[in-house]
Amino acid sequence: MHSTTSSRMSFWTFFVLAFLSLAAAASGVWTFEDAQAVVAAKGGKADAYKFSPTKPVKGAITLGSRDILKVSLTVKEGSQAGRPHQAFLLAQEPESKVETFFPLSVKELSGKAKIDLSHKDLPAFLLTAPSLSLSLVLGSFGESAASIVTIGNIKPSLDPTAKALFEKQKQKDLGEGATVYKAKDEIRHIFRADPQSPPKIITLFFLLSVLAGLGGLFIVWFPILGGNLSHLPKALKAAPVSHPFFFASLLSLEGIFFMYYTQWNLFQTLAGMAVVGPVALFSGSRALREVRARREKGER
Amino acid sequence: MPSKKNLSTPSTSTSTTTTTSSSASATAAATATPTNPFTILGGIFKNYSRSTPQRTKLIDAFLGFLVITGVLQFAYCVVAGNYPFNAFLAGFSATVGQFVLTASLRIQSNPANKSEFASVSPERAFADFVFCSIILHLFCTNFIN
Amino acid sequence: MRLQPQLDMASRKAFLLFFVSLFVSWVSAAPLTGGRILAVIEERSDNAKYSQFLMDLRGRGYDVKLESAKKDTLALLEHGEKAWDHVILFPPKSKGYGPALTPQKLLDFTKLGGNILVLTSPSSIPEQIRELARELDIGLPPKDYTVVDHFNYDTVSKSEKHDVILATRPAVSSAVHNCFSGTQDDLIAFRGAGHTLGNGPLLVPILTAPRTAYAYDSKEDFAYAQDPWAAGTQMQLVSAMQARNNARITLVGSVDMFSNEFFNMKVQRPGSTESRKTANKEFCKDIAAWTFGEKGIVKVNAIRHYLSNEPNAPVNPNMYRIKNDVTFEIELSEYNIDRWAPFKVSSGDSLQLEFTMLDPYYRVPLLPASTSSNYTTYTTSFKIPDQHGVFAFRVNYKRPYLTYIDEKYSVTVRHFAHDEYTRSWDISGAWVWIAGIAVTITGWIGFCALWLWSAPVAAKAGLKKTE
Amino acid sequence: MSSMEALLKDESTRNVRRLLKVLILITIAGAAVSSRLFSVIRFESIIHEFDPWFNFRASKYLVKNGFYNFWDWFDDRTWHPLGRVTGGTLYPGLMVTSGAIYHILRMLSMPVDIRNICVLLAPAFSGLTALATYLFTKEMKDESAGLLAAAFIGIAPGYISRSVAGSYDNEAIAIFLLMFTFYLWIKALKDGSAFWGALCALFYFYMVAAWGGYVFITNMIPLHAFVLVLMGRYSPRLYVAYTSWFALGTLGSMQVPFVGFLPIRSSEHMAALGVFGLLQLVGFVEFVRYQVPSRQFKTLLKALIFIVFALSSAILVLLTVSGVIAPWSGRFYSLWDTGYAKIHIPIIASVSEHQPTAWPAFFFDLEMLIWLFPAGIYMCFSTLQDQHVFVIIYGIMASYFAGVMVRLMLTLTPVVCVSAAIALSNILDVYLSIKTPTTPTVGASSADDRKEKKPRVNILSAGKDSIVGIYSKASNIAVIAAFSIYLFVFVLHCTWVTSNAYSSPSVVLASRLPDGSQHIIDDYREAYYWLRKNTPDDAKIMSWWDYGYQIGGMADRTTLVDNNTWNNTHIATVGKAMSSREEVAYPILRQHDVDYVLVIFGGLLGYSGDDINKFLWMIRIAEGVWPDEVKERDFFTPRGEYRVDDAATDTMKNSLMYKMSYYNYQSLFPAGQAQDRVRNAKLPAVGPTLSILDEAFTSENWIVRIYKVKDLDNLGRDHVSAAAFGAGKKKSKKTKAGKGAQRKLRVV
Repeated sequence: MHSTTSSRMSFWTFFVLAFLSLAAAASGVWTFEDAQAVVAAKGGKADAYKFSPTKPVKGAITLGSRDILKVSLTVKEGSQAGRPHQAFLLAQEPESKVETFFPLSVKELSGKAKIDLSHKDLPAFLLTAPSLSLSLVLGSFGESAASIVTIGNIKPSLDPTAKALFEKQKQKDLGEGATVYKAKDEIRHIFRADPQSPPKIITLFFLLSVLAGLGGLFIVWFPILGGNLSHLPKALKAAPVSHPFFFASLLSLEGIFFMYYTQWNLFQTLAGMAVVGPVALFSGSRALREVRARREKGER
Repeated sequence: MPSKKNLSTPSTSTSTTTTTSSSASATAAATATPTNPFTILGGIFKNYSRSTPQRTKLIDAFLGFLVITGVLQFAYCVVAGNYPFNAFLAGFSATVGQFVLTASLRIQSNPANKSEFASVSPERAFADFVFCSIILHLFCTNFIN
Repeated sequence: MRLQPQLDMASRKAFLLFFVSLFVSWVSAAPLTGGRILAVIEERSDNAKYSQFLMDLRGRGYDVKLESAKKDTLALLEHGEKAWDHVILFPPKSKGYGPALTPQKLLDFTKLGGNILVLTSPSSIPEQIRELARELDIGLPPKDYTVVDHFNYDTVSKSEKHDVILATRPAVSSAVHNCFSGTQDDLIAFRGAGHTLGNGPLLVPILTAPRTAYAYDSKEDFAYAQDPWAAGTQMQLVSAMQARNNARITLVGSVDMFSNEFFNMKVQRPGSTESRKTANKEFCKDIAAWTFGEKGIVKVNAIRHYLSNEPNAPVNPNMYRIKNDVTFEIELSEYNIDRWAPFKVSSGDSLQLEFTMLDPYYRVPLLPASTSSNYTTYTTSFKIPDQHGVFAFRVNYKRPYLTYIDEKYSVTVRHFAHDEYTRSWDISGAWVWIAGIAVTITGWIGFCALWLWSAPVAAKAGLKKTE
Repeated sequence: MSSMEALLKDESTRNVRRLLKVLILITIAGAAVSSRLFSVIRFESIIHEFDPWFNFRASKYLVKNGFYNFWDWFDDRTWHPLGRVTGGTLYPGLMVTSGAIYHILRMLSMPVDIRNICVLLAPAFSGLTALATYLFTKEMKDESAGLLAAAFIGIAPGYISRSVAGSYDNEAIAIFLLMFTFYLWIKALKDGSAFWGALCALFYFYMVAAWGGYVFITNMIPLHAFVLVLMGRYSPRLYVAYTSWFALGTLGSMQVPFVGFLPIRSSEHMAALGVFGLLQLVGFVEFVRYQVPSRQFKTLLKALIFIVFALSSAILVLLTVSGVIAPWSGRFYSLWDTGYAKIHIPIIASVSEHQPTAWPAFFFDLEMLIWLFPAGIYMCFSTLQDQHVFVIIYGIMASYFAGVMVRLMLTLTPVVCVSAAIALSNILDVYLSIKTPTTPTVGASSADDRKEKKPRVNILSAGKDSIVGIYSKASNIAVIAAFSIYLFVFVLHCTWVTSNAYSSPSVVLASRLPDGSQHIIDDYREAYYWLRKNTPDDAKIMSWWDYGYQIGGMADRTTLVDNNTWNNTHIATVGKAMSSREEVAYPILRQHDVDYVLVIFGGLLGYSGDDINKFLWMIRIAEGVWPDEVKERDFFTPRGEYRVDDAATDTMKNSLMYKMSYYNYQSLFPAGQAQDRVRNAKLPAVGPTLSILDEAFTSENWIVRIYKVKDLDNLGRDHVSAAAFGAGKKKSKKTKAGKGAQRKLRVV
């Protein structure tokens, strides 16, 4: 951005030159000579920068918080000294083009003009800017053409605390202006990551081993421990209704649970249980009475 | 007397879960007494297999099966993470619940505990067992979604 | 029970839109926001000075009544309603406007949507206007502070004072939809006072003073401007305040701008050779047109939001679920002098949709999808965040020179219902545990059978076990 | 007299006695119900205070939209704009119960308004509670004790306080469930039956669905089991009862959406899990002990148990620390350390019913039972069976908790009734024995034959052979007379307390006029109905959370925060808005699109429960979240007083709450005479001004004040200056633009 300012500067100088040459034809032009800018540092040591309508100060003048920039020059209308109606020093923030002005005090006859510039003269907005371009505008009624010349850049240097202070001040000046009406930057919501299932292979392995366990159970039951259902006929003979009903009701209960798991809602399920439950209860009690009979006969 | 012996059977079932503890007991035994804990365990085992009615063994087989299933499910949870958690809880607590219910059935229908369970005959115990299991299954199916 | 509010809110909105369109069709002869203009002008003689401007207004379908501020029957409001749609205040000869035009009354007028065009001149800025300006955060110079510019003054009117300033229209910008940057090389003659603006976003500069202009006390500082009141681009020549209810107040520093004299004047820049006619006629027309709501009026025809990937999903439901995919559409028209045209967002700008609960979760650009004869449909789609609550679709499009669009349409975003979670069998991770339950139950059934019907085989079992 | 003996002892008259018992129980239930109807008679059939209003609203929703919609209910009318997953964050037991009753009555073609069901639910269940208590006590001693206990619980104020008609709160059914679950547990333990265990689990499930206090059961039963094990009273019965209860109960409790995985995750539930594991071990070891009767092995196994137990508990601690298991919830901490809440969780400390109990409250709520209670506990010690151990533990725990939190008086009351009944019936057994020393006297009055193995040991008549007892008519009569007087006074006290202290629905206030007649102050409903009638249906009302449920229930408007205090930050936001200056509060109000602000102000009437008195809590809660924006200190005068008069601090005077409370208040009084009757302070002569709010409504006695939030200024000015301009005040003229740095630049 510094480069841009310099290019702008050169542009202005060019413009001014063209303007002067053009105006010279008509009549006098407001201009100035033996101009210099002196930065009076607190230490007393002062470094001066010379400049002229054609040659602005090279580089940027750093302006410390205690420094005072003293600009002094002699205003000329054409060739002899004079006092223009308008003699301002303009300080512009190149980014936003925000500009403020400082009238010079000019001696009527000698045309000697000067102005002192220090931090306390600059509004917070400009003070916090990285650099300001200074230009001089001279103009008045009458024939002589007015002129505007860029004379250089200044860098207001702030210590952090002061900077923070001025930033706050800046916000205060902005006031509601902070909510300037323009497009804001985009926002997109970031979602939480979904939980992941483990690799299928592990799942399948464990799945198979669980099922194998069931197989194992039946193996242990029937061949090894010699479990059997050989009392079934006896039971059926003793209680031909209740045994089948009991077992069927148990199965159907589990069936109802399966339906609940797959599609039914709670109320259908409860209704189903309400139907099957009593059956299980009555047939169960009968069946178990039969079992008890067997036990007391010592058959179990 | 034999009736008393029957009581030891959960050792088969529980030993799978508490292997660590039994080994701990082994060390402790070494310190506590000269008798070798392994022989003791062996004795218990022989004792068990000799003098347990087949019906009880059937129950024990079921218990053992439940324990194995439970351990498998838990191991899977440890290995593969607990998502979805409700499914894990449903599956695991189904086996655990079934285990304790079956164990209760075993205890209740054990002649040795007649005195304890005056009001609970083996058939009554079985009825309770069925009742509880049905509720358990209902809860599990509801919970696994 | 809780659907009710949303419903009748929607219906209210619909009714409003319907009403607006009805109103538009009815008023199509007269300007959109009504045609009754009160021009407060002291004596009829002045009438002649601004006849072209006033004729032009009449030509555009306004009925302009000239009244003196002193007239005691003069009133902006009648029983709480606007008696006029717009007001033009010409600078008075005497000190003030009189009781009918106190700043409070003027603001009440704007509260009801009335537009005000305030014309001032350095010699007469009445106290009412100063108070009004203070409320609007506009800084007015003391009496007799005139704007001069030694760079851009009119050389034709042999004025020694350099006070006929030649301003150019504001530059065309890609970001701002500026109604005032017409043909760029127009010259606008201005003679009067400047003013400064605060930083409020409702204030918009219309005509900014050149960089080298400044305002000085034309009665005191002849020789030398020791203490100019304002200078450069910080000084405005014409600027406006568009209130939140889109009522517009435009402040012009020079009443002469609107005079026939300036309309017909030929002017010439210092240094330039040929002299040109001023563009004041067109520019003043622009000012009036904008202030009285013929330009820069944008309206929302319709708002639609619905589930993206369901063909016949209901439009504008009150409730969505987290992680739904939704599409949002909005139809915008812009009023241009006499008809509604499709509204086009300027290239450097973007029309944005916010989906917000307390803070925006989304702020995404709405892109033009289709254009009809008199509106453009802007649309966008996104996935509703995984956060339930009462969210709002918000289109908050506020730009200088345009009426404010702030559409807020709140919807409820609910959590997953109990049956909307993925079922366990769809999650491969759960298979093992499903199987666990399954085998437990089958094992249990088998066990029941055994317990019921198994016959004891004690001895054999014992042997099997031992060996 | 002989006829009486016959009636009491003769086998043939058992049915008569049973009938008598049933009659007595019914009468008790009747008494219990009717004594809770004072509120309906005194006032009207209306839902009481705060939480009930939510329960009522939820019940209406359930009845209207069905069970599944209720389950998936996302409520966008509360906690705006966050909303609340209501279906998943409430204990549905209460609503489902009344919903079921509603539908059943419908089925019986008795269409009853849901409101009446809700109002009368608590009394109805109190009748059942009496029954449950009877059963429970019967298991402890005998039926006569049971009847006494039922009578006590029926009218004990400690329970009535939460169950009068209209106090439609979870506790209404929870106490019944508590007692019945305990009864089933004792039953299961005695019989060692899995069936009873399962029933116990089912009712435990119901309890979990009904009340957060279920944690009490979750810890009582394991504690009981644990103590029994430590006492060496492990038995297979214990194993069966506990494991069946735990397996089913825990799984059941996880079915309730609001509880979810807590039983696995949170520390409150870990005791149950631990004891479950312990029992498995003990069971295992017990059997092995039978196997090998070698002493070393026994000791070895003992060691084993403790190693494993220590190990598991260590793991538990580890998990808790590592955060796998949720640490104890704040409410739970505050049970152990009463100071805890005040420091860490003001939101909990601020709730009045979480305050520690004042000693008089015990007597006030339990009257003579409180001194019979220890006697009863002593009786339990003297005949120490498993179930008595339970009563003892219950008594100890409950009395501790009741001391910590007022509301837990509720859990204490039943056990007090039980043990008092045990004590009293023992006394009566002795002193009512119309016997001559010829036959030994054992519980004459309770002459039923129980199927108990061991003969009931009665401490006062212990030692059968040596005839101990009181036989002089005089002393009998004296004691009996004394006790009948006590009982009489007890009944009087209960009735008095019920009718005067516990029957007012804090929605409607009653006051006595000078002439002694009752005067109803109905400001709340006046204001809520104003809201209902005069505000748009989607208006958002900001108020302190206490009134959230009522606004939702009575005004049917959207609220920012309510009594379900699940989001501390949101409440703190409201607190901040209330306690900060207008220009700070306004953005908050805008952001939460608040339309109306509602405050409670008792200054005119001397109604002390108003917002200025609750203000400090708002400040504290807000300070907890924004310590550097809200400071409690700033609201106290330099001398540390909390004042509202001239001496109040500026922070206080500029706070929104203060302004809203006293806005225009001065206009009621002659100049400079404004008086606040609650804080009896003389208010500043000039009242506060409001620029961001307009007064919308003030109720008859100024208790409820409602303000409308202004919209943004049309010209983008701040409200203060806009108001000033409206009032015709001129701004300082400033035509000179500043020089240099003072110059205002337009930079946007």
